[in-house]
Amino acid sequence: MFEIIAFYTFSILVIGMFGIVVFSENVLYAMSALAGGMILISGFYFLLGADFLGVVQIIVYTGAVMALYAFGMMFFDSARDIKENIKFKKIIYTLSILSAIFVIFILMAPIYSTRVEALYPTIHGVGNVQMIGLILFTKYLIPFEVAAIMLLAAMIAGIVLVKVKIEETPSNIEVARGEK
Amino acid sequence: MEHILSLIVFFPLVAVFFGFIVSKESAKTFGVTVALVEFLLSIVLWIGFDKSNAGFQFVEYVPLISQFGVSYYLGVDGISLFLVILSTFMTLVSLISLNIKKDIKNLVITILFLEMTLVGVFLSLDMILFYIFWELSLIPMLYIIGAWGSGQRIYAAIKFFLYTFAGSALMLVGILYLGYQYYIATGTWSFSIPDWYLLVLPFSTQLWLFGAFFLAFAVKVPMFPFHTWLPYAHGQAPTVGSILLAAVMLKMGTYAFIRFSLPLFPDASVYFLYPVAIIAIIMVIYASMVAYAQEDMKQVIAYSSISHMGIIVLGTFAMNAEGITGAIFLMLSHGIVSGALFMLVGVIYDRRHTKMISEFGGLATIMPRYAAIFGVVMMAAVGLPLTVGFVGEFLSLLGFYRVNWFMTLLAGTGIILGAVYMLVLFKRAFFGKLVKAENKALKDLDKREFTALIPLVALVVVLGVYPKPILNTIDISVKKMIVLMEKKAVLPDTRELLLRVNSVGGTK
Amino acid sequence: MEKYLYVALFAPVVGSLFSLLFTAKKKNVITALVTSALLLLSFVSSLTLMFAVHDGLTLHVKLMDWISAGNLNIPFGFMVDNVSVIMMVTVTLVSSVVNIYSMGYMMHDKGYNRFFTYISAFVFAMLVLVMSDNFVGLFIGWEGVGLCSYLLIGFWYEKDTASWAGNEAFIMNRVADLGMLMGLFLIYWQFGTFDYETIFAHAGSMNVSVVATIGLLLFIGAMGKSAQFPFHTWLADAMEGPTPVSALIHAATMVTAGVYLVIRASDLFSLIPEVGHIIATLGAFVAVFAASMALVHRDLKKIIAYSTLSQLGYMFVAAGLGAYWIALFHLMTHAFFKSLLFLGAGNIMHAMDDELDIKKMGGLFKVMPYTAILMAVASFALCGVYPFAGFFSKDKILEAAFNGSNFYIWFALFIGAGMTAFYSFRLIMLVFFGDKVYKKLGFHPHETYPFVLWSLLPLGILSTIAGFFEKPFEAFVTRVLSKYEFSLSHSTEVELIFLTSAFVILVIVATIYKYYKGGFSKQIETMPLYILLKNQYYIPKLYEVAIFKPYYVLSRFAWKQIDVRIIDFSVDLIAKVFYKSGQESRKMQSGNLSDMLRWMIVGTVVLLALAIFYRPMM
Amino acid sequence: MITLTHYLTLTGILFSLGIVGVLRRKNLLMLFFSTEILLNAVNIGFAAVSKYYGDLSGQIFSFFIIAIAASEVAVGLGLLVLWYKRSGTIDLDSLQMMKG
Repeated sequence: MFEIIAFYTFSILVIGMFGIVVFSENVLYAMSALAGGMILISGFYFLLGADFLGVVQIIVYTGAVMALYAFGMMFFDSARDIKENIKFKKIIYTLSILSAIFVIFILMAPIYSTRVEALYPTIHGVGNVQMIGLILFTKYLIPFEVAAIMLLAAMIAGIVLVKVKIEETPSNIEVARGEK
Repeated sequence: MEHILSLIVFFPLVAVFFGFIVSKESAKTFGVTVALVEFLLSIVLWIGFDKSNAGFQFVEYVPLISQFGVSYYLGVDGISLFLVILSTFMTLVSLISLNIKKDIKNLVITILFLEMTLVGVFLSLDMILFYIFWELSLIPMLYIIGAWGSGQRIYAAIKFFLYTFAGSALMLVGILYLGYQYYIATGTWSFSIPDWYLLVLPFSTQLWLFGAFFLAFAVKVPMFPFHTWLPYAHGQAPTVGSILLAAVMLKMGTYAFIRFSLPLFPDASVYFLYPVAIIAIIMVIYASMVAYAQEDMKQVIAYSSISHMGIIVLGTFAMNAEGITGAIFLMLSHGIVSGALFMLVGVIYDRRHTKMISEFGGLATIMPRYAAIFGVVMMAAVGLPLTVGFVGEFLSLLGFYRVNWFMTLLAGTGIILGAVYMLVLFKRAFFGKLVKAENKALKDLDKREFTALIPLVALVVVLGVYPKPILNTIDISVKKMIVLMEKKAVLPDTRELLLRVNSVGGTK
Repeated sequence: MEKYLYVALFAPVVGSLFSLLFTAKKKNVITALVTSALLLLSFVSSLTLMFAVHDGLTLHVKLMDWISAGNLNIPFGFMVDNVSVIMMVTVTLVSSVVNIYSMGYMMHDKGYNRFFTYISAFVFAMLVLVMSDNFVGLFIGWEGVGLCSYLLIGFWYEKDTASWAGNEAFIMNRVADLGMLMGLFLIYWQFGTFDYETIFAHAGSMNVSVVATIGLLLFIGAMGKSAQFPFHTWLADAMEGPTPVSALIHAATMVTAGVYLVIRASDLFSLIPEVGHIIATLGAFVAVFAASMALVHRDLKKIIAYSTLSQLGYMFVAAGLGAYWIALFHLMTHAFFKSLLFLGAGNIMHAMDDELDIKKMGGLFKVMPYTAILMAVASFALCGVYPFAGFFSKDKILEAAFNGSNFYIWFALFIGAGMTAFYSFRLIMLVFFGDKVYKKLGFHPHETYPFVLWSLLPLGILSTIAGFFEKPFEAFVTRVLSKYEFSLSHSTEVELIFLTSAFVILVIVATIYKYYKGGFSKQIETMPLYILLKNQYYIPKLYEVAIFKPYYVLSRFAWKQIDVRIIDFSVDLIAKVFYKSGQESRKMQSGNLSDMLRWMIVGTVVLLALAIFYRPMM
Repeated sequence: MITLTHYLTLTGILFSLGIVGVLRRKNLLMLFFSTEILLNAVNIGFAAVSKYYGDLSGQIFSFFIIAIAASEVAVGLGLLVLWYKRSGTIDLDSLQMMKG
């Protein structure tokens, strides 16, 4: 019972939040809604017994990603409303809904047709974090390391991209703009 | 003599690499020398050829991708022998006649590369190898038209390339499917033609495969209504390109009919006999008419090629030894004659830089030797007895008469209409008074042109008077092929027709 | 004896090749002398062969194989028998005379050497035609003489009409040759060979309708070469060539090849009298039809050309009725007197600076008496006046027509004989007698070189006396050809001969009298019949309007409309569709990220839809 | 009882919301937000499947996806800053250099 209530509550909230993200004209609202949505999503993870994932979700998204966005937003000074001219609305919605339906269909198709054998079954009595740790450092060790390197590279890239330009004098920026 | 076929195929290719080192001034000499050696090699092949053996000779077999049965497989028989010699000979002659100055080195290299692909097409016994050579031959011709042509050369070159390329795309599918069929039937993959000859296919499969191969060959021949690339290609190509295109490249299509369509799909060939014959007749009559209406000398000859190719196709589909042997001989003779005619038009084009018939008139007065040679070659084109043109035409029509007399009559109008456009061309260009001032200072043939033309004229006469050694060699292989067709036929109708057209006597 | 055969056959070709070496050079009498000598040599060999054949020899040689494919084998085989040897002698004799004559006639022509090359080549081709022992060999000669005829008609190639006439002759012959080729094909597929002997031996056991088809098809070929209706127009136009050529090719030898073909294949034709009847009817028709056109023509050579046509009609009547030896006999005598007539005309042209209009001549007897006498002899022979050669051969044809109870044919020939008499002596009178019109026009005619006249003498003599060889000739050729039995009583025969001769002589006398009195009034030229005849029944015009022009228009249409507008257009259309679709789809690549995203989603949706809904048929 | 279908439906709704965002947003920053939604939608799906089939692979994948999202944001924002300095705008319509 609790589960049902929690699911529907979270669902409505998440959809509402993301709706704001997608339809709001104010970046600040959108970003705040996104942050909220992220946290609410972690609720699903907890519901699903994926404790580790829920924690990571909160830390990474709300902690790191949203902080980055916030900084970015400040940089762009786009707290004001954004005017976007949007064409072909009907096409957009049709396409979105169609693709969503198809994706779900595809996702469900193998599940309902054939039984899927669990590769790494959850073992009763062993905590979720423990299990994840076990698998991550055995089977997925190399992807894990690669992911780490990727994050490192992304970090360096972010620093390099932004930093060099900051050192430029305003006149240089003007020139660069003029070139365009 | 063991590896003579490989030698013949790859000698020009090796020469091409050396050709890059050769200096610009000696490029032509280099080309002529290589072509001469190549020609002599093909003559050696003829001398070593066992005339009483109908099968493939000098066979070379090296498996390349053995799990899929793709191999390097060469061989020669009576059907392909003379086409190889024709290719090497016409390359030699066209190189001798060459007088283009622009990028001569690249041109010579391109021609030698083309020679390799042409010889390769005629000698390949593996279908994949054949297909590779078949498609490779487009590239040098594309360059020759596109780089050394005149007027709308790019348009013509691209049209030529895309047209023929699109045609053969379907053939590739056919080849793969046939290979798969072979795999199903025997459990092993093979693309070698002698293996395929043993494969008996059900009738419906034959129909589809025949269609797939037909399109590729029909574009190459070129058969009506796939012929429109030819006038453009000839119109814009330099003389050397036209010679090789008309003399050898068109023969690839009809050769392929004889080599593949007939023995691989005997029932389908017989089934499609009448449609193909109707197309051939349309080619003969229609192309003759269009040739008559042309204003450009070269176009007249281009369309006359289509007309003659119609008779070759007709002879091929006569399904008897007379007709097919005649068709092969007509390929040779048309190669010689059309090559000579294009060369002759090139002679006048070099002097006046125009090919319009109306620009000339009365040339016989100022260039008597030129007129005489043109006259001899023209008579061969018209199919006068004792010239090379007659033998093939006579045999082809004779062969087809057994299939259907009325169609032969219609196709026979080709000899009338052929005379019409050729004689009218000759009259307008050579007879009458010499009026145009530009024409009054024209020089008669020079040494270079003579050396290129005399062998052709000599062949026109010699082969017209004594075609027997060639005919015999062709005939023996053709007869073997017909026996094979008869054995492979799955429908009783096919066998009946083959028996009927290959026997003499009885009432209709 | 084989060496005589080879000499007779190859001497002309040697001469031709020899003078070929000089064609591009200046005029050289050596070419004429050498070719004449070689032609005479050929003549002598032929004559020797004739005597040998008379003694019972039949030569049969096989030079080498020519074409062999499948079951087919065609050798270069030659045969000398009673029929072919007659042709050989006639051809070589006339050609020798013409060659010698041409030394004078072509004296000042710049194509002197070329001319003799062609003439000798022609003789070679003609000999191949008559000596071959198979149909394809005959066809080689057939086309060979056609080629030489084309070259010689268009000899003065700078004249547009000449080269046009050459083309017309060649192409029209080609049309007929197609029929002959079809006949050859049918022969091969029925008999499996082209060899005369085998074919004739087996013809009897063949289905009659097949043999009839073969006969008809071969006859179509013969019609072309012998310029029978409807292929007759080329012969009159062929008079554009030099006159010796007209004498040799278009009167004495080549045009009779069609008759020779029917005679040669007499074993076939005698099996099919119905076809023979068609041949005879057509021949009778042409005999009158051509003679009628000769009545009004003013062109010296064309009159003789139409007369040739008419005489060819006579020969076909004889051949069609099965009187093969008579046809051959008339062929031979006709060769003598018709070439004589033409060569005489050549003398006149030479004297009159190539003027051909007989109304511009007159009274030339005083200037060139020897030519006049020779032409008169030839005319008498042509009309069939006793004792000239034509009397014997021509009357026999009329008799044969009467004998077979083909009275309408006989009547046509009878009328034709009258017409012949009229136009022959109209020509003689207008050219040699009457007012000297040429003087007003400023011509200075003169008799030709004596050696030329001497060269004509043998023909003159033969035209006069050849008729007396009728009996030995019959005996000679009927050893090969079937005999023709006359069932008429002797008295009817005599009556017929008397009737025809009387008629002919009457017409001759009347003509001479009429023209002596000044000829017909100008008024006659406005009569519709006259105009119709003058325009050759409008047949050349009809060909021009109904065949040549529509063909050209149709060809232009085929090129400009069908080839360029339809076929090439549809090919280019395919290319354009690809090109346009490329151009259009370029717009998708607007560079705008939202657009790209949108397309990406479209693609995803399509792929997903395919993945869900598409079920491969496996 | 909440079944897998519920979760997948939720995933679908969120995913289509994300796509709507991707399609209609012209502001690049907003576009990034939308991509985050897409990723999260999928993550929920993976976690749900993982739970209902007792297989941890789904969670692992979600984990990696989060890592990728993080790096994407870092690099993407860096590029965005760069572009903003060049052109003074982060509007999508200003990015037209790839026009074919």
